[in-house]
Parts: sequence; C-alpha cells; structure tokens
Amino acid sequence: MRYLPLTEADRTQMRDAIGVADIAALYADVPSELLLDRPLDLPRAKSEMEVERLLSAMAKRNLSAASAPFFIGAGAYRHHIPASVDHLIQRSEFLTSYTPYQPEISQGTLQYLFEFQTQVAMLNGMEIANASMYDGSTACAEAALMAHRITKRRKAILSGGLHPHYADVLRTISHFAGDEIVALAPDVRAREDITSAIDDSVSCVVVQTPDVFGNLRDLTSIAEACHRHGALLVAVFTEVVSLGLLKSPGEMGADIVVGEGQSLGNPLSFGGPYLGLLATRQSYLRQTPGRLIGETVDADGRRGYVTTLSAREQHIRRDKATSNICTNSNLCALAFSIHLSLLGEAGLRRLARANHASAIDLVDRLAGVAGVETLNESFFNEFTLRVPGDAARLVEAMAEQGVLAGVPVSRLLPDAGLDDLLIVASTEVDTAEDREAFVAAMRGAL
Amino acid sequence: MRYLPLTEADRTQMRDAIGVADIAALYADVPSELLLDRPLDLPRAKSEMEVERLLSAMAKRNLSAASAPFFIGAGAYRHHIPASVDHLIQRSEFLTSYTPYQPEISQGTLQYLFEFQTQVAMLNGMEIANASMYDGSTACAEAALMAHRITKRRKAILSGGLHPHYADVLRTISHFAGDEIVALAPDVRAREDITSAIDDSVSCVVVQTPDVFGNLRDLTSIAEACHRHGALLVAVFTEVVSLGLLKSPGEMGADIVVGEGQSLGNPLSFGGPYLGLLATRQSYLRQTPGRLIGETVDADGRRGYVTTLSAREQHIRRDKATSNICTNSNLCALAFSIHLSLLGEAGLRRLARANHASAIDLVDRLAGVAGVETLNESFFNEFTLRVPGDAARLVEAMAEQGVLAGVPVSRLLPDAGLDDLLIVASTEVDTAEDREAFVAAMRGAL
Amino acid sequence: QEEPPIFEIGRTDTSGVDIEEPAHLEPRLGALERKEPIGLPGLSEPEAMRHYVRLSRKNYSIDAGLYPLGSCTMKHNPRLNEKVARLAGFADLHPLQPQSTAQGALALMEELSRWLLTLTGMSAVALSPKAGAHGELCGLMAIEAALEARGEAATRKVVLIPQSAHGTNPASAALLGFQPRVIEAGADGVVSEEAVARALGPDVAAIMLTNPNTCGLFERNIVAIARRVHEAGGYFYCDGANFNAIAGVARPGDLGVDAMHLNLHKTFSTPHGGGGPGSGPVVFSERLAPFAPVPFLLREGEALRLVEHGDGAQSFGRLTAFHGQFGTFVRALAYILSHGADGLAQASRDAVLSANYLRAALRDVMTQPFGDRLCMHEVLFDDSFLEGTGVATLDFAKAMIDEGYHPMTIYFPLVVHGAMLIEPTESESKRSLDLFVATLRDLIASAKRGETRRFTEAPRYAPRRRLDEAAAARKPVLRWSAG
Amino acid sequence: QEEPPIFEIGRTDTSGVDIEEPAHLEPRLGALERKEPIGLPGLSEPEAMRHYVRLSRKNYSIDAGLYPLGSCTMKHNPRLNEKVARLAGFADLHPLQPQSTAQGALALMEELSRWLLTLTGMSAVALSPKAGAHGELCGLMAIEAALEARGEAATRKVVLIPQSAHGTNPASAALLGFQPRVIEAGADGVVSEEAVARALGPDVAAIMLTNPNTCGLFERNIVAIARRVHEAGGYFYCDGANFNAIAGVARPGDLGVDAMHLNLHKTFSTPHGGGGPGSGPVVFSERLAPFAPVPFLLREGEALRLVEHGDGAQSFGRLTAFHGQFGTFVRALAYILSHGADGLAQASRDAVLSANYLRAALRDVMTQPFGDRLCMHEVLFDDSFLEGTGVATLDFAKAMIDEGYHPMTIYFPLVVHGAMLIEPTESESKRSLDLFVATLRDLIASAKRGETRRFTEAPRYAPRRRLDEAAAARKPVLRWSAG
Repeated sequence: MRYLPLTEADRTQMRDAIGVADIAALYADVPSELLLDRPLDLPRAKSEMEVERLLSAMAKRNLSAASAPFFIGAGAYRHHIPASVDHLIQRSEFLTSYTPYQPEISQGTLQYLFEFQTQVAMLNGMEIANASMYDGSTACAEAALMAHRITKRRKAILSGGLHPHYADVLRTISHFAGDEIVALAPDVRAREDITSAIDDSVSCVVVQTPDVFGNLRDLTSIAEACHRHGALLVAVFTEVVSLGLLKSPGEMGADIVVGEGQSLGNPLSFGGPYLGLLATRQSYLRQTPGRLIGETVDADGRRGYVTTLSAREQHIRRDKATSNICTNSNLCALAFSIHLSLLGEAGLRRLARANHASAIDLVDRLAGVAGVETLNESFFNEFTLRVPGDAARLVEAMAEQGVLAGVPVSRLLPDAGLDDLLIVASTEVDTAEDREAFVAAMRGAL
Repeated sequence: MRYLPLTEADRTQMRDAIGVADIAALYADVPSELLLDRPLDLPRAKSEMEVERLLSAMAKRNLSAASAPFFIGAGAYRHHIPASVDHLIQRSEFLTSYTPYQPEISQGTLQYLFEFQTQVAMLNGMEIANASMYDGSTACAEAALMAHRITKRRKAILSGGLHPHYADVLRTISHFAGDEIVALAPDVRAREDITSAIDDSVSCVVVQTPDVFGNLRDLTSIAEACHRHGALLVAVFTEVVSLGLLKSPGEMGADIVVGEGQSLGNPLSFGGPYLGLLATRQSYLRQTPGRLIGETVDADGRRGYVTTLSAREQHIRRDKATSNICTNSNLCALAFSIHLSLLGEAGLRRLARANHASAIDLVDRLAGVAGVETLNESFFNEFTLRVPGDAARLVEAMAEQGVLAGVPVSRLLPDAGLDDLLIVASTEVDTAEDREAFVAAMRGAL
Repeated sequence: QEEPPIFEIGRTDTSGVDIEEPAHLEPRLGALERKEPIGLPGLSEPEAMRHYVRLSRKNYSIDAGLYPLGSCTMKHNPRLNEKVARLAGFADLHPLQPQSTAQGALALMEELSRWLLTLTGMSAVALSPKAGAHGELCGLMAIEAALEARGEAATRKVVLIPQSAHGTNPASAALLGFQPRVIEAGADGVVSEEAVARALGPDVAAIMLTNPNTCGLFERNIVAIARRVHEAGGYFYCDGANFNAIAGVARPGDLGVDAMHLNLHKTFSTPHGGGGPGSGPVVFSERLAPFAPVPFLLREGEALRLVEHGDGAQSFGRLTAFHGQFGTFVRALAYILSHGADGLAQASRDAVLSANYLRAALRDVMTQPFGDRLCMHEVLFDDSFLEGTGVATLDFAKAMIDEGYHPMTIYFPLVVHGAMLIEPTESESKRSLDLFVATLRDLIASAKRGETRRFTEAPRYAPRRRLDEAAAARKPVLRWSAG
Repeated sequence: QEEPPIFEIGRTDTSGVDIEEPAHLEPRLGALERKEPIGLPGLSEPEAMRHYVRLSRKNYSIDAGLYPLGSCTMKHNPRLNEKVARLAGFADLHPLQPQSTAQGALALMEELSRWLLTLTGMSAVALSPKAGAHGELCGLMAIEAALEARGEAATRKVVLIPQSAHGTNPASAALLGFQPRVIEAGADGVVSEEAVARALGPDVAAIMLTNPNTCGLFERNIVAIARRVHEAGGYFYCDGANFNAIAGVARPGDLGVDAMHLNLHKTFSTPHGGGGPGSGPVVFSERLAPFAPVPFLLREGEALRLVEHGDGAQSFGRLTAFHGQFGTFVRALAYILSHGADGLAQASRDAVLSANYLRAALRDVMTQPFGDRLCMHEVLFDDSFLEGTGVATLDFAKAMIDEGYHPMTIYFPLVVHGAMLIEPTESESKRSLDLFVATLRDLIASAKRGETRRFTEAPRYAPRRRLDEAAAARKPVLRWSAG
C-alpha cells in the first residue's frame, strides 16, 4: 500500500526488537473476542488512478456552479478565488502542520493568525478578534453563550432576519444548556420591532445584516436599546464581502460580531469547511471563546507570536473553559487572510461594488418579468423575490434548464408559509449573459 | 495591475532619486522614432477571472484524453501521474528557481538532478547520463552530433523504424551542419537489413526500440556491426516505460542512448514541454552535450553537488562548446525523477506489465474485427494496424464517435504510401470498457 | 530574514486582485454605505507570494519531518485527497442547491457513512460535526435527548470522566450542563470495572472514555465497564481520538459504545492544516440512533435525500449550518478507498508496531509510568529518567527542536508527571524511526553528562528562541497597531 | 538535517504507486524481456514527499526572495499560469490527435502568435523552438536557408558577434558551421556603426546582437547597424533575452531585426523551473518568413490547420518533434492577457525604472564600467570599488547569500572586469529594492572596513558552504554508487 513505508522485512525486524512473535501479540490487551477474525464487508485497497476515477464519477453527477449560471447564496457565496490563494494554502508547511503548540517552529501559522485577527477586527470595526471558529453558525452560538457569561443572564432574542440555520443551531445548544431563546417571526421585509422585546432579563439580541432575505439593517437603535437594558448586541453576517461597502457593525454599536468568512478564499464545497469570524471588545477578552494569538518577544528580544490566554481554553481549564473548541478552521482562515491581503482595502471595496452592481443589474432585469416582485428596499448582493406559485418547484424547473436560481425560503423554513419566496444572490462571478439566462429561464419556467 | 508592486507614488519617488523627470527620459538611448507613440492594436489588462474564463473556453474546445477513450501514442503517451508529483514540482523552491549557478543555495535542484542522472543511467544500463535535454527528438540529434565528434566522421544511418519526426529533426540539423544522413525506408515490420549499410565511413547508426510502429528490436547484432566498423550505436526510445519490461539498450551494446522521458511524470500537454534523456559511456564524458551534475564536498567536508565539466558548455567554451543548450528541462526531469522514485523498480515493472497487458488485450479484441490486421510480431504497449481504406479518415470518423483511436502513419509520413496503417497505443489508463469502445467504434466506422 | 506583518508591507491603495469595476453605480444600500476607511493593507501578488512563502518556511510540518505528537495522529497527508476535493463537481457545489443536482455529493456522503459504520460496527452516523470537540457535543446531546425521551434528563446530570481525558471531554460535558465526575485509573494505567461501579449511580448520564486511552493503553475492562454503565441506565461515549490504533482491527460497537466521534483529520488524514479544519462525524448505537441530529441521509429508491428538518421525529436538532465539512468527507473517502479495509487494518497494526518499536528501543534509557508493557499506537514515558539532570521535560522537548524534530506531546496526560507521549503513526519508515531513536538516545546521554545548557537554552536553531508567553498573557496584544 | 540521496533511502521492493497488475500475462516481447535487475530504489509516498520537500528547502527561489540575475529575468511567476496550463483540455491533449479535436489549442497558439508578432512588429513566428538557444538555431537556420535560396550559402559563413554576447550565440553559430567574428564595443559600451562596417564583407551571413545588450545598455546605433548589415547582404539576428526592457515600448521589427527569439520563460514568466523547461519562439521579418520551420499555423476559414510537413514550400524543415512547448504557450498567454498591452509596457517601464533606481542608489559606492549613465532593465557594475579590499567579485557575491539574497550575475559580460550585472525586474516593490540597497551598502562598507573574512568565508548560513568544483571536475562523479 503506497502510503505505508514498512516492508514485511521491516515488520519482522521490528517485532523481533519488541520481542513479540506476531502482530496479534501486540493486541494482547484487546479481549480476543473483540478482534475481528474475518474481513469486514468492505472493498480492498485501490490504486490512486482507480480512486480518482471513482470520485470523479461522483463529482460528475453534480451540477457544479462552474457549469451553470449560478445565483445561490443564503449563507454561502460563490466568488472568484485567486489562484495564488489555493497555491499558498497547499504549501506543505501550512497544510501539514499541527496546531501551533510549539511556537518556536510555528511562527508561520502564528503570524498569519495574528494578521487574520487584526484583519477581522478592522473589517468589523471591533477591537479584537479570535483566530477563527468552525463557521458562522457555530460562532453565532458561541457569541450567545459568551453574552450569557458576560451578562450573567440566559436569554437571547433572535431577529426574524437571522439565517434559519443559525437560529436552529442556537436553539439546539440553548435547549441542552438550559438557556432561553426568544425567536421573532420570519421578517421578510425587515420591519420587525425588535427593541420592544428587550428588557432587563435579556442577555443579548442577535441581528443579522444583510439579513437572510438580503435586507440591510441599521443596528444603531437596537444597540442603544440593548445597552439601556444591560444587554449585548450580537451582530451577524453571512456575506463578509458586504463589509467592503457597508458600515461596520462596530460603528453601529455591536458588542460581539460574528459571521461566516467563506466568501473570501474558500470554495462553496457543498457547505464546508468554512470559517467562523468572531470579533468583540477588548474588555470581553477573557470571556472570548476559541484560540487567541498574541504578540510577544523571544529570548533574543525578537518579535514573535504565541497562543495566549489559553487559561480560558479547554485543554487547561477543562470544565471551566469558555468553550470546548480545540481544532478550529486555521487553513480556511489562512485562505481568508491571503485573499483579503491580496484585495486590500481598495480591492475589497471594488469587489463589493462589483457584487452590488451585479445584484442591481439582476433586480433591474427582473423588473420586466410579470408576476415576479423584488421585496427588498435595500440589499447588497442578495435579495428576495415573490414568485407566482411554489418557489421550490420553480427552482427545480430552472435547474432542468441548467440555471441554479436561488434558495426557496421553504428550504430553510418549511413551515412558515413562505413557499412563494425565493432568495437570489448575484456576485462578481456572474456575467451579464448569466443574468440574462436567469431571466430567460425564469420566464420559461413560470 | 496585480503583478506590479510599484505604485504611482513609488514611481515618482524613484524618478526623483534617479533624477529624471519622466519615464521617457529613461529611454533616451532609444531613437525617439522607434518608441511607440500609440497603443498597439492589442487588448488591455484583464482580471484573473476573465483570463481564466477565456482560457477555459479555449480548453473546452478540445477533446481531451480525460473525456474520451484514448489510444494515441507515437512518441507521447498518456499515463497516470501520481498527485504527489504535480504537487511537489509546484513547490515554490522548485518551480521558481533559476538554473543552479550558485550551488550553495541550489542543493535541492542539484541533488535531484544527480539522482535523475543516476536513474537514467540505471534504466538504460549505461554508465552516465546528463541532466536532460529538450525532448527525445533533439536529444537524438545531439547524440548524432556527439557521435560525429567522437568518431570524427559525419555520416549517420537512420533506421526505418525511427520516429519520422526524429528523423526530420536529424535531417534538418545535418543539412545545416553539413553532415550526411542515410535514412532507410519506413520499415513497418522491422525487417530492414541495417547492418549491411554500415561501413567505415559511418559515424553512427540510429535505431529505435520499440520502434515507431511498436515493434521491439534486438540491437545486439547491430551494435556488433557498428563496433566492427568503428561506428557507434545510438539507441532511441520514445516510451521510457518499456524499459521496465525490456532488455536495456546498454545490455544490447548501445553506445549512446537517447529517448523521450515524458511518459513518467509529465502530461501530454499537446506536445511539450517534455524531456530528453541521454545516457552514454563514461569514456565519452567530455563529448557529452548538456548539463552534468557531479558530487563533491563543501568547505566543511559535507557531501554536496555542483554543475560540473562546464568547460564543455557554451557559456564557457562559446563556439567550441559540445552543444549550445543552456536552459534544458529541469522541472520535467524533476517530475520524471519523482515519478520514478515513487514507482521504484518494483512499481516500474508492474506499470510496464500493466501496459503490456492492456495492449495485448486490445490486440486480442481486434482479432475479431474483419479486415483489420495487427502487423506486429512483438510489441510493448503500441502496435500498428492495417485497416481497410484510409486510416486518417477512420480516425476522424472514430473521433466523431468520441474515441481517439491512434495516429495514422500518413500523419507522420504523408508521402510513404502507407495510408492504410494506424499506430495504436494502449496504456494502464485504459479500462476494458475503453478498449471495447475502441473496437465498437472501429466496427462502426469501417 | 525577518518577515514583517502585512500591515508593515502593504498599503491600502495597493491590490493584488484586478476587478473590472462597474462603470456607474447607484447604490441601493439605504443609508448604510461605509464612509470610514477600514485600514486594510493590500499586497500586489508578488508581495503576497513572498510574504506567505516566507512565513511558511517558519513552520514545521509532517511533510518535512516526523511529528510524534501523541493523541494528535499526525500522519502522511496524501495529495490525492487535495486533488479530488478540488474537482469542480465537489468544490463548486452549493449546499442549498436542489438536491436533485447534487446526487453525486450525497452518494459520496452515503459511501463515507457506510465505511464509518462498518468500521465501527455502529447503527447511525451524524456527519455534520465540525471537529472532534463538536462531535463530543453532538454525542452528549443525543444522550441527553435519549434521557429526555426516558424522562430522566433532569435527574441524570453526571458524566464520568477519567483524569487522563482530553480537556475537551469535561469542557463539552460542562457546556451542556453536565457535572463531570472524575474516575481514577488503576496502577496499571487503565480504568477498572470496580472504579466505574463505585462512581455509577442514578444521577449518571454517561461515561466518556477514550480507548485506547491517552496513556497509550487499551482499556481492557471496556466490555465490563460498558455493561455496568448500561445496567446503571447510562450511556457510553467513546472519544475517538485514538481510533488510529484499532481501525479495521476491532469495532467500538462490539465494545458497547453508544456514541463516538471520529476525527477525519486525524485517523483519516484529511489533513490538519495548522489547526483545522477538522471534521468529527459521530457514530451511534441503535439506542441513540433515533436522536441523531439533522441533516441526515435517506435513500428513497434510486435517489438520496438529505433530511434537513426534524419532520416531527426524535432528532435532537441542528448542530451547524449546512451539512458538515463536505470537503473533508471527500478527502477522507479518498483516503479510505485508497487503503481499503485491508489497508486500514494494516495501517493500525503498523501504528501499533511502530509505537512499540520505539518503546523497545528506548525503554533502557527512558522510563514508563506503568511499567514496561505493551502499548497501543502511542507510547507514554515520564520524566523520571531526567531526574537529577537539571533538565525538565519542557527543556528536553525544546532540545529536540534543535535536532530537527517536532517534540512529542508533553505534560499530557495530566495523571503522569512530566509526561511525554509519542505517536509515530504508521507513516514513518523504519529508517526514520531509527534516526529518531538515535537522536533521543543522544540527547539523553547528553543530559546525563550534564550538558544542561543544550536543553535549557534550546531551541537555538529554530526561527525563534523561546517566546515569553507570560508577557503575552499579562498584557495581551492581539492585533497589530501602528507605531 | 541532511537528506541522503534516494538510493540510500529507497529499496527496490518498495513502491509509492499502487497498480492493479494483470492476473496472468503471456508476454509478446520476442526474446527481449528484461532479466537483470535495474537497481532502481522505490519510496513509499510519505518517504517521497519528505525527501523532495526537504530538498526543496535547500533552494533559493523568486517566491522567497529577490533574484537579481542580470540577463536572466527572474520575475514573479503567477500561479494562474500554472492553473490554466493544467486544465484537462490543455494538459491532457495529445499532439497527434486529429486537429479537428484540438481547435482550441490551435486557437491559443494563433492568439499567442498574434501577440508576439504585434509586440515585435514582425511578420511570422515559429513557435516550436524549445528554449532561447534553440531559437538561435532556428533563426540562423532560416538565415542559412535564405542564403541558400540566394545561392550564397557557401560563401557567407561568417557571423558577427560582439564580445559581450551570451555564450549561446557563438555556440549556435558554430554548430551550424558559421565562423563567429568578434566585433568590439566602443568605450561607451555599445557597438558603433563603424565597427560593424569594418567587419562586414561578402563573407558575412549575419550579425547577432542582443539589444538591450548584456551591459544593460540600449544599442543606440541599431538602426544604422541594421541598415549596414542589410546593405552588405547580411541578416540581423537579435538575441531576445533582454526583451523585458522594451516589450510594449519599442518593436524590434522597427529596428531592422530579421529574426529574434523570445524567452517565454523569462519575458513572459512561464517560469524557469530551476533550469527549464523554457520556450524560445522566433519571430521573423518578411524576408525570412518564407523559410520558417514546420509546423506552422494556417487559418482556413473557421478552421485552423497546423502544417506539419514542408509541402514543397521553402520551410527549412523540422526543429523538434511535435509543435513546441505548448504548456508554456498557455502560461505565456495567460501572463500576456493578464497584463494587456498597457500592462506589458508598464512592466517594461517599471523594470527599467527599478534598475536605474538601484543604479542611482548605489552609484556612490559601486563603480560603473561605462560611466554613470542611464541603463535599461539591468545595471552593470565592475569590481573597481572593491580594489584594495582583498574581496573578489565572487566573494562579494557569496557574502550576499549570507544576507539572504541570491547573488547577481557575476563575471558576465566577459568584456568587463569583475562584472556584476543586476536585474531587479518589475516584480520588486520599492520596499524590497530599498532593503536590497541597504544590504549592498552595508556589505560594501564592511569590505572597506577590512572585514575580509565575512566575504572569503561566505556563505556560512546557506545549506552548504563553498563547494569544491575543481575536485568535482577533476574526478567526475556523475552518478550515485553504493559504498
């Protein structure tokens, strides 16, 4: 087997050195009735060529974004990733290293994470950020738990514009942790009155912008209401590119910002791996979950980086830890950070404008389609359509014409009675022809 | 422009430091009438996304081996390349380094070339090898020139089994260098009498095995005849994988062995870049063209490698050089060497057997196709069919059915009257279904 | 050469990405357009390439050397995995596109599930957990959901955890409101049936065990312990971090396990990426299967369907957006198919063989806390052999860096003084193991000779010497700032 | 850590490639089956990965640092080029498959040709030459073919070559039976019209000039020289190695050039790969166009046809199997399209600007052989400034290694004593250039202070110290052997 360097001769020599007659002797501690005495009902080893053939055949059974006009978002976005990003993250020294437990020989990882933390904090207008979480949804859950620790309260209010998956994840963890959730009704047009729900028992309010329906939300008044009641505002985003064009959550008064970072540097990959971003105020440092990288000096006085404040973390603090997270999303964070370094502020702004322009163009083209209504007053690169009939069926029909048209709201909220709503995203990757194909396919399918 | 780091502010500062007012001043030595005063009729800069889109569109207009049952050889062969090979050759330190002029910081390149030389020498049963040429055809021409220098004669005899491109290349260089070529007639069944053409005026005899028609040739008696007349035997191969199963040229008495190394580690890539292999006897060292890497020690006595005997080379010896080659095929040689290291002797033998088995299977399946005759008595992974009618038209017809069937001899030898011959290769990459598809398509097209 | 942070190289008006910008744009952003500068530096592409290549060269990696981190399983990461994960049909696939257009991806998840279930002998799998610790949450949630169904969720709030457990175990339990109760291992390094029996009671929800345990030993009383836990109405959660010792050799399902996470980035080498992404699918026994989270796969004739909502069933809910670390599933399946069942078993055996070979080669110069006995895929030493040398475990580890090695895991498990946990994995050749042994023996001899500074001043040949971690924690600097 | 050769790591029975072997095989090999062992070592995949990763780390590269090799143009190598060259439609395409199934590839070659011809202002292009030196052969063959057509091939056997030329120039000429005749440059570093006029005669076939020349100067008499050569019945071959200074700014065709090779791996960054593969397409003036080698492209309506045989025309024949370095064409075109005509001109200007910036920043401490005058994209210094320091040019270069830099080109061109030829290219940021200047100034100050050992003992911090090249040449060891 090509991955196993030991030869039979090696194995014999090694057994002799150990002083055992056969490999079974090494498993002497395993009760013999537990040792498999027959081959499992599974195939035997395959050549690389054969494995590649099998997996390629599976890949070909999917309609990939690369082969169809593509307009799906709702929490994961297709963007162009510079070739250098993928090249760099495949450097052996990044790809095949472990968590940076030995800082002297992990400065590469530690420095890029320090840079990542700074970028994330800057983007969000916050003081600090951690070194990544699993994804936006789990970061969002961690933010609520963090708010609970800070406020010593246990009740979170969820905006009706929060991505339903994020709300579900919060619901799950709160249920088992014994925390309270107040989830407002789905709020398609960003008209909910969230401030009146806030009182002194509330730990945090969780609001997404752009929300799941694509509406932009001004968080300022919500932040004020939170702070009046001693609650925290948790701001959420799923499209990090929007921060190139939108007021930062920090500017609007958020206390904790969490979001999905996939849009920069990371492919769609059918849902993962992605990376969660979490930024907050310096004063909440010690309640922040996840890994933190800090600057320091080495014995020669040279600047260097280390994992710091690990007294918060599970491997030291065990059942008193701020979270149980250990492995996070480093390599995704690296991809994010490289992509953002390449963009820089000027490039990010241009990218955001290109996205916004794409979406505007599509909205304008759709204005000519009878029976279809765009619900949004404001949006970034995503918006919600009301269509005649069932949006899920429409999407299937358009897929048959080779257009991947968006996410029916019923896919996220099956019981909300919003079956005629379709969430549509348009990014810099679409061409005008793609958008025209969308319109044509929709006309054809209606 | 994303590849250019200088900003306008930088440029201004730099001009100031130089003391010129504008960039035109830096081109003061260029006669002003030669400076382009208008934009060329060419497009402006494009984003990475746009370039990728354009080139992908071009790529999609080709019927790639990945998307069709594939049986083309005749000097370039499709084999499975382990993913690790391509990963490794893209390491920045291999991909983006220059010719190893500074050995202290080029040991990576120098050591792999030293290993490559050894592998090539071993494979061919020869004493030494150089660090690669452009490809098999140019290596073949260099071998003839080398033989001329060694024998101080200027006449080469070319077997009728030599790849016609190789013969053409030799013909071109010989014409301009004033050397003589005696090219035997195309020898489809390996029945030519080459020994009787050898006399004391002959510098070398150039024989390919497996020959271009796929026949295997025993070189032993030709070598003896050469040596009787003070001539050298230049052995040629285009399919290096065959050496895993066949007697080495060295064993059969060759004096210089040249061949194409593409089959190991290098994709088809529509004809290049490939790599030429050249191995010979230690005694011909100083007449060997191209770069040679030698082992030595550094100032601390540690083993190390350097470019050596460069007194033969053009940058020192100028018009007295053994060749004019400078840039060669290092990265292709690296791919070759990694692939061969991964295979090892055991793997290479298995690979060769798998190729041979594929070809046998196809020959046997074709036995059932009326009107089609396999001409070879022996073969490795390639053979020649006599088909009813025009082979080129047959190939086009089979391509329309999505099968890439082989090379019509008329493509290589348009005037030889061999229009009913088709050269077919089958490697480890073909499946039994592919071979069945070949047979079916041929039946359909006949 | 030093490599400064991007903030000292880049400029806000430089960019390494060319984007055709829209000619004119009338924003539809309400009043929410950003007016303030962000401050993000940009690098041209050559500057970025050089920055990250240089940073990378300050890292150790499995590609460049042995990575003997016990409990972390740093094995060879095949590049085939990276290649197939990048196929457009996988990488360029949206989690919410119509399932009819993603049947290949669902088939891949089904095939991976089949392997994981067969290898573990379990009944159901949740693919969505994002890492081992996330899998622990998943498993404990299923346990709590099962207790709820039995009406015992309020009374069973204790989880038994051995002292030697990974920190994630108590952290996960505490996060869900369980009280961890420590159980001690015996002098032989494993947990006895009696110790478990003593700790069991009507308040116990579950036991969390790692097997093989973090001392490198197989918990040989496992079957009896599982029986006791089950009899007492509890569940058995197995931390799968050490599955690399027994994959294809023994099945956790046969041991009585009710839930176990598998670290695809360890056992199935997907790879670790400097700290992630991981992937921690959880397998369940029949008893817990009904409570598994959404999404899960259903086969409906020829078609596969991913069930994304509870549909009124007993599923405990959703753990994360979308369907888990799909890119990691592709890599893991490539790894698994490449090995086959035979290769996976051989890999486990080689891992155990290699650990024992190191043990045999070092036992005369290093000390083992539980006596000289067979280990599984990792071998645990303690620091007794350094006694009187003035060299601490940490110093010894740092000295290994100067010899070109990543240190082993140190000071873990906590139950052993000056623990040194070595896991060579099946990826090392005998030649590599022999060189490693020779290096360790040389270092030990050096320590015994009193060459203390070789250790206390180490590392000297690394990109950095020892870093002041205390200062970093005292006054945390977590982001770059000018000046 | 030392990394031994594969022959000391691998074994003949180990393999890192799994191949399903045919069950039974009745060979049809005549009597030519191999019986003897070959001796080739095999490595498992993890062993191979580690071997080559470790070797790579002993190399310098443009990705990791400035590579100021004059006349070699080591610029940024975009990864986009590598990505597109690997598209299945390009990488998995056979050179002899029906042309009807490869129209995309032919279109790519046509598009590249259009760019090369427009940028150079020439009439025809031969894409097949495999490297710069191969391009020289190609160009000289076309010249000889043209002379044959004129019936003057036998009489015109001299090629004029300046002393400062690349070694490939005389070598290429000699290979084809030409006699190189040296022409001297003037005190201003360029060739004068008179010097050429003096050397011209009825025996002259051609002149080979590099422009900008290898002293970093533009041959400003070029138009007059070309006219003189043409009047004398000769042709003008231009070595295109230095096209990076003028691409998009001036066209060789306007200078009177008849043939010129372009180094795609230099000017168009495809990249150099540690010594190749290169690619050396040759552009021709109208006068030489008919003699261009096969294959060449013809457009026939919608379809493109690659003419692979002379078809009785004046083509001088075939230079190599197949159609040239196609993979390199893809990379070059990606590079060219990315820049556009505007970007290519800007790149040339930046390259010239950067070289002059270095010149300005160093002119007070280093010495220029032809006085302090503008240079093109590379700046030439001589060793006068080291006089009396005991530091030779070679020592100075080796000391740069210890500062983390690849040395510049030294001892070339041969016409300048202790030449140091620096080409920063357009890929370096001002910050990078400033650091380089600071380092050189520090070294120069050190040399003047008499810190000779810093130079003569350099490099000390490289993977190797100076290697014994004399011993290597005296008793060549060109392959590994046991013992």
